Amino acid sequence: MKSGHLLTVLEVALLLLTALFLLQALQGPHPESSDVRGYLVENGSHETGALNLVTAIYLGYRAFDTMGEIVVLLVAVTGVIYFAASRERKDEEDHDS
Amino acid sequence: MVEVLLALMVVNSILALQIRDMLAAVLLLGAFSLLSCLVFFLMNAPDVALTEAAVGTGVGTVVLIWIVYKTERRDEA
Amino acid sequence: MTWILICAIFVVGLWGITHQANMVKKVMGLSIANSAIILLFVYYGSLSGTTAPIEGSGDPMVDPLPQALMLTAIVVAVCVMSLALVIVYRLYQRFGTLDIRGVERGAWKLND
Amino acid sequence: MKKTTILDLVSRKLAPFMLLFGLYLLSYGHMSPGGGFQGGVVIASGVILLFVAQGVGTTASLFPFRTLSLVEAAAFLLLLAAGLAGLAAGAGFLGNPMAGVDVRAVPRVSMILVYNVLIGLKVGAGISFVCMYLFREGR
Amino acid sequence: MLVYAMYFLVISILVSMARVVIGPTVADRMVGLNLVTAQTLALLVVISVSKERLILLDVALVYDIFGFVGILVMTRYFSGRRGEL
Amino acid sequence: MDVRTRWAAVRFTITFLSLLGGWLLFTWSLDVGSVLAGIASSLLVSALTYSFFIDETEAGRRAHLPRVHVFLLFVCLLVFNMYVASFRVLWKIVKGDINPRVVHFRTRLKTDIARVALTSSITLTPGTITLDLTEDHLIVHWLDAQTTHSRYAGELIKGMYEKLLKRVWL
Amino acid sequence: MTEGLVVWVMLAPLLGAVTALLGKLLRPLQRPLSILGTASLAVPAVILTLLLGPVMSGESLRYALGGWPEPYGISLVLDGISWFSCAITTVIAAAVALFSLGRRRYEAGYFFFLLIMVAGMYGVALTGDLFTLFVSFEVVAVTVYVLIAWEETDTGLAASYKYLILSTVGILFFLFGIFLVYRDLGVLSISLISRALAEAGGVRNTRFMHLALAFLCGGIGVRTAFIPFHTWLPEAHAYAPHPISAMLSGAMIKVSFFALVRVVLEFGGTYLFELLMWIGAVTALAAVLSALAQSDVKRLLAYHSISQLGYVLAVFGAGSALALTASFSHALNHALFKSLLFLTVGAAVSFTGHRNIHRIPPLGRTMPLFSAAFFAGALSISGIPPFNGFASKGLITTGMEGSAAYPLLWVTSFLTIASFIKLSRIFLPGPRRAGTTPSSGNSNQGSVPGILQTSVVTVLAILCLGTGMFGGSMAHGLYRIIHGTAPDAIPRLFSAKKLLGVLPAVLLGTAAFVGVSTQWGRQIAGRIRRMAPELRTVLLFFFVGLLVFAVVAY
Amino acid sequence: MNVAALVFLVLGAVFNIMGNLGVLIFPDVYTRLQASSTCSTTSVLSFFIGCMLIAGWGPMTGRLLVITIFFFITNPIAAHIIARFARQTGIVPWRQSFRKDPESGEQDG
Repeated sequence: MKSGHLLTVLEVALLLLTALFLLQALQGPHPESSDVRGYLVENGSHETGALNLVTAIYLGYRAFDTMGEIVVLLVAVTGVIYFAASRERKDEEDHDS
Repeated sequence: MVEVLLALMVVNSILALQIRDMLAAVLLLGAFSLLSCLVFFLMNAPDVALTEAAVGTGVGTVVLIWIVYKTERRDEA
Repeated sequence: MTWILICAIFVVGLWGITHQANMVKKVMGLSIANSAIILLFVYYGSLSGTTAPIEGSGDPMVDPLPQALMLTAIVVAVCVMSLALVIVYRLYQRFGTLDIRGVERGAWKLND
Repeated sequence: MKKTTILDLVSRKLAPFMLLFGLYLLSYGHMSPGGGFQGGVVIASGVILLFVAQGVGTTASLFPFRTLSLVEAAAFLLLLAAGLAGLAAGAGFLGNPMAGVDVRAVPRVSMILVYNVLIGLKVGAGISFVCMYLFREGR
Repeated sequence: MLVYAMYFLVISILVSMARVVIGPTVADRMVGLNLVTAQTLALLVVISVSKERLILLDVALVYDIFGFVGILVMTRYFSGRRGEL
Repeated sequence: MDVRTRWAAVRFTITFLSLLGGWLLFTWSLDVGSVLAGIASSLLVSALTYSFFIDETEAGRRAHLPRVHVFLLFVCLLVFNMYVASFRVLWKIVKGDINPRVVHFRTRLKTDIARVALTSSITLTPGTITLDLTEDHLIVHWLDAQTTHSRYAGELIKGMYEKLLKRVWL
Repeated sequence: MTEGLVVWVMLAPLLGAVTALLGKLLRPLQRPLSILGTASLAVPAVILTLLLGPVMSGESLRYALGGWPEPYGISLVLDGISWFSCAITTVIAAAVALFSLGRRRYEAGYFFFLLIMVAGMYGVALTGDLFTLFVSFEVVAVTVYVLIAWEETDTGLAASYKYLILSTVGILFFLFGIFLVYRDLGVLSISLISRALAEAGGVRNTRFMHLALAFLCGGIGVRTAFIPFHTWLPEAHAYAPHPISAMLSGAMIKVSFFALVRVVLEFGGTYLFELLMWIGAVTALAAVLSALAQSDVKRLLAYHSISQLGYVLAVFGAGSALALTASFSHALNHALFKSLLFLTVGAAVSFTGHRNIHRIPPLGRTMPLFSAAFFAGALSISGIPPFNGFASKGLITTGMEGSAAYPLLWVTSFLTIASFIKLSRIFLPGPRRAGTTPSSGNSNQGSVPGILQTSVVTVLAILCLGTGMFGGSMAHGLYRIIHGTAPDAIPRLFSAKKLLGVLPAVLLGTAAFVGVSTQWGRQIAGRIRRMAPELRTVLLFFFVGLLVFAVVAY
Repeated sequence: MNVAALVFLVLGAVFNIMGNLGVLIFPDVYTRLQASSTCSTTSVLSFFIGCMLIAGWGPMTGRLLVITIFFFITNPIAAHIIARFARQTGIVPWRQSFRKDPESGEQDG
């Protein structure tokens, strides 16, 4: 179990180093405004007709992302069913043969 | 206010990963999710809070409960 | 301060992924780390306003874009999580253990 | 397989309201928090409540697996069709076909409403399907 | 007035999370979680009312539903197993 | 139109109306669009779920439709009792003298919904929690037990509720 | 009008996938519907052919989805790089899908996942937006998790789990990178990021963009599988179903590599070139050493995938316009011959039921066409003229002229030859074997490849040969596709000097093979073989790689 | 109106503190559950009433009413479920003195 301890030490060191980088990045400046946000807040609900700006972006400007997300969900559902069902499938095959 | 809740979330997450009883781990993860939902709400993101409540506490917990139910409740490692 | 705490949650999640031997715990670690990322986006978005991004009040709204992005990220994360858990279940059926070391010992028996 | 009277009764009375609330969330997604996904999950949670309290068999007779998966696939197809409608109207894929028309009778938001309802149906069917399927041998 | 209620509730959530953290048995943690859910619900309502935004109340209802369903699923599938903790 | 169909229609209508009431209460608006959406969703949901919203075997109007005025009275009593009992529990928490016991007793209520209402109100009020309810048999955890005799304990715990509930739902 | 076609590239496989899903639900129509779904791959092929003209003249077609202009909405961008990566995807996906259709074992659900994966890869190739890149990556990844474990073998499931954990950690860091980009630049569209960075004076003049770039590279690196992010690949590729192995090796890591190229180029991360070159060279060498030690045929091929990707990466790191062409050309050639190799070797594995190189009997007489195709692939990967490996390796030699990392690649090339001498054993002519040999209880054993599979393999072999023979004009065309202009000078391919240069490599390769076959060599090989890293170590590798990327910028 | 709301809020706060205290100091699950279910329900109800008084008559009241009703149904049920869970996992109720009591002899469900 000597190597296990060594690994743990290495792990902690690497994680701390990564954390340091993350922290260093997070301490940066926070720009006050951006054009995109201004435009979206200004015109978003007018252009898409949705009062909820999140929905306006989610289903209006970035509907394509949403479709990708729905595809992921579809795949996940089908995959979960596939794996969860496989014991039954095996049984069926056994009965058949 | 947010800081306090975040600190609580840190404690929760460490505990959820460390605890031996898997059901308690799922429960703590649910509590983590609820707290993060509250934090999102405090950060003026009701949509994200809604989704997190629905997903983290609802679907996530159900699926995790399923796996604990189907496998072992004690984490031997 | 908030940044540090969010970062701490992220690191705790990563630590769970690397250090825990239990496969379900690893997946929990993924979920926690993902929450941290979502917190990061939403917190950054919330710095630029004081009210929810829904029309109806005069105050400056928070940035809606990160929130919309994070909705997608949450859903994707839960999909990955459920898929991972189903795979864990199948592995448990095969190997009779949730310990990743046991599973790998059993699986990578190189057939030579 | 012992039925708890309390849980049984409460699930009966509460689940329809949860389904209704899910429908509310997805049809009001454009002007309040919520939307297709959240509404769908709330609908699924109604179904979860039902099968946790009543057993999967009873619930599956109400929401058969086959119907759920068909609803899911069909809703996804309809979503693609809605996207293609935007393409046909010249607004691009997933665009708003009502953008150019802008008549008072058909408000501009209707496309988002359609998306929300379709996504909600898809998500609700999918997630309740998965949860019911996972617990199908349960107590 | 509502602001004080908000702060009070946050502190109270903090205190009741202690039961979730230290609870010796799972049932204890559930008691704590239930309490936390109830107080968070109150907090959400107080915030929505203090901001006078009707729409934020939807979150509270969803929160309530999922707290309930989560506890329900947890207890339902583990109640028969004795001797395992 | 035989009895079953008529009963199904009645159940459907009741479900639909209560769902619509919930919708109206929730949206608090009488816009045409909102009400139409409410009617549509209520129709959908009630078509799906009327078969178990009210059980087919449960007969009788009084099993489902409460007498509203008695019910309101009951709720008022419940809320009032809650406050009083909470003060009592509060006092016990401060003093720290508790004497918890588990007691069993029976209820005379007939319908499920009334029994569930009884257990809920028992849980809500004084230091009592329902542990289990099977048929008419209640198991209750009592924070400050004054007696362990089944009947007296039952009377003490059930108090006014049972009588009122009997008038609400039978 | 031409812009409007771009979206159909993605849409067609998606519709095909839904068709296949409906086939899964409607049992009797399963077969025709999955064929119909597969046929949808013809649409992207046609569209890409139509759009070749504009791409070659240096245009980049932008399609604003939903009609929302760029900084607010999402655009699909079809320029040279994405055209090329779409083309690779289409070719390999069509081959793999046809190959799978030839085997009755795969039902409609399989085609659903396959087609969604193809759609996701088109998304990765086409999107002009960082967050959509994330979503497309996840679409690909989720399907890959399912497909790796499709046959539900122990190893397949474990490999799937390993890949899932690693790639999800990678994608978390990718999201972190997106966060940094959004915070500092306020846009997510890749071209606008590029513009904003140029205004700021390059990545190195900003405070955090190099960190963001490092995280993005780490996230994509897991998908691309170069050292130190490679550790998931051997298992995943080796234990996936055979067509899926071909798909992963042939198309998926290529598409991720093109995404990496796009991100690095648009961010202006030229300072990373040196690092990438060295990483590539080391990857090539280390992976080929491991490959030489393997005895499992598919693992051997998987390690070769890493090694060849190392070539691609190294020459991309060389940085010149010609080097980019060389890199892309090798990516294309590798896609062709590696999917060919995986398909043929996979057929051999499912025919005999063994995976060990020493257990598989020589199959040369039993499957003559397959062994011919295999030798075409093996000669290609070894860089023997006139196959396509020779062509692209010649380009690589030119592209990396004078670089210090080149000797590593040269060593790799003859070690590749050595390991393929080792592998060709299984397709040498031997005694003819009967079609079905039910010896052990393995159900998928003894399946003779059908006509469809044979023709797919033959076509791929012919493509390998053709792209090798006309390597010069291929390189010319590639240069025009990528850069939009005609090249100044593409070096002659079949010069006497280069042809002679193959000879010492072959000799050294044979010598290396002999060396490995000795007792001593076997011992070392066994030791390397047992070094399969655990998941925990794998994750540590990942963090090391991430930190290297982050530190290099300072 | 404001005074009434204030009264309710303060009442809620008091109950809340006591509920928390009870949950922290009580000896076993059932007694903790007593404190949690009664005091917290009362306190949350007080908060709701206070909020309703502040919000005044309008759409907010309707929604608050729905939330209150829902909470009123679910919270006792949740408490009951937890108690049942605790009982079925075999947690024996705590007693002040260890007299044998025939009424609570059985713990099995």
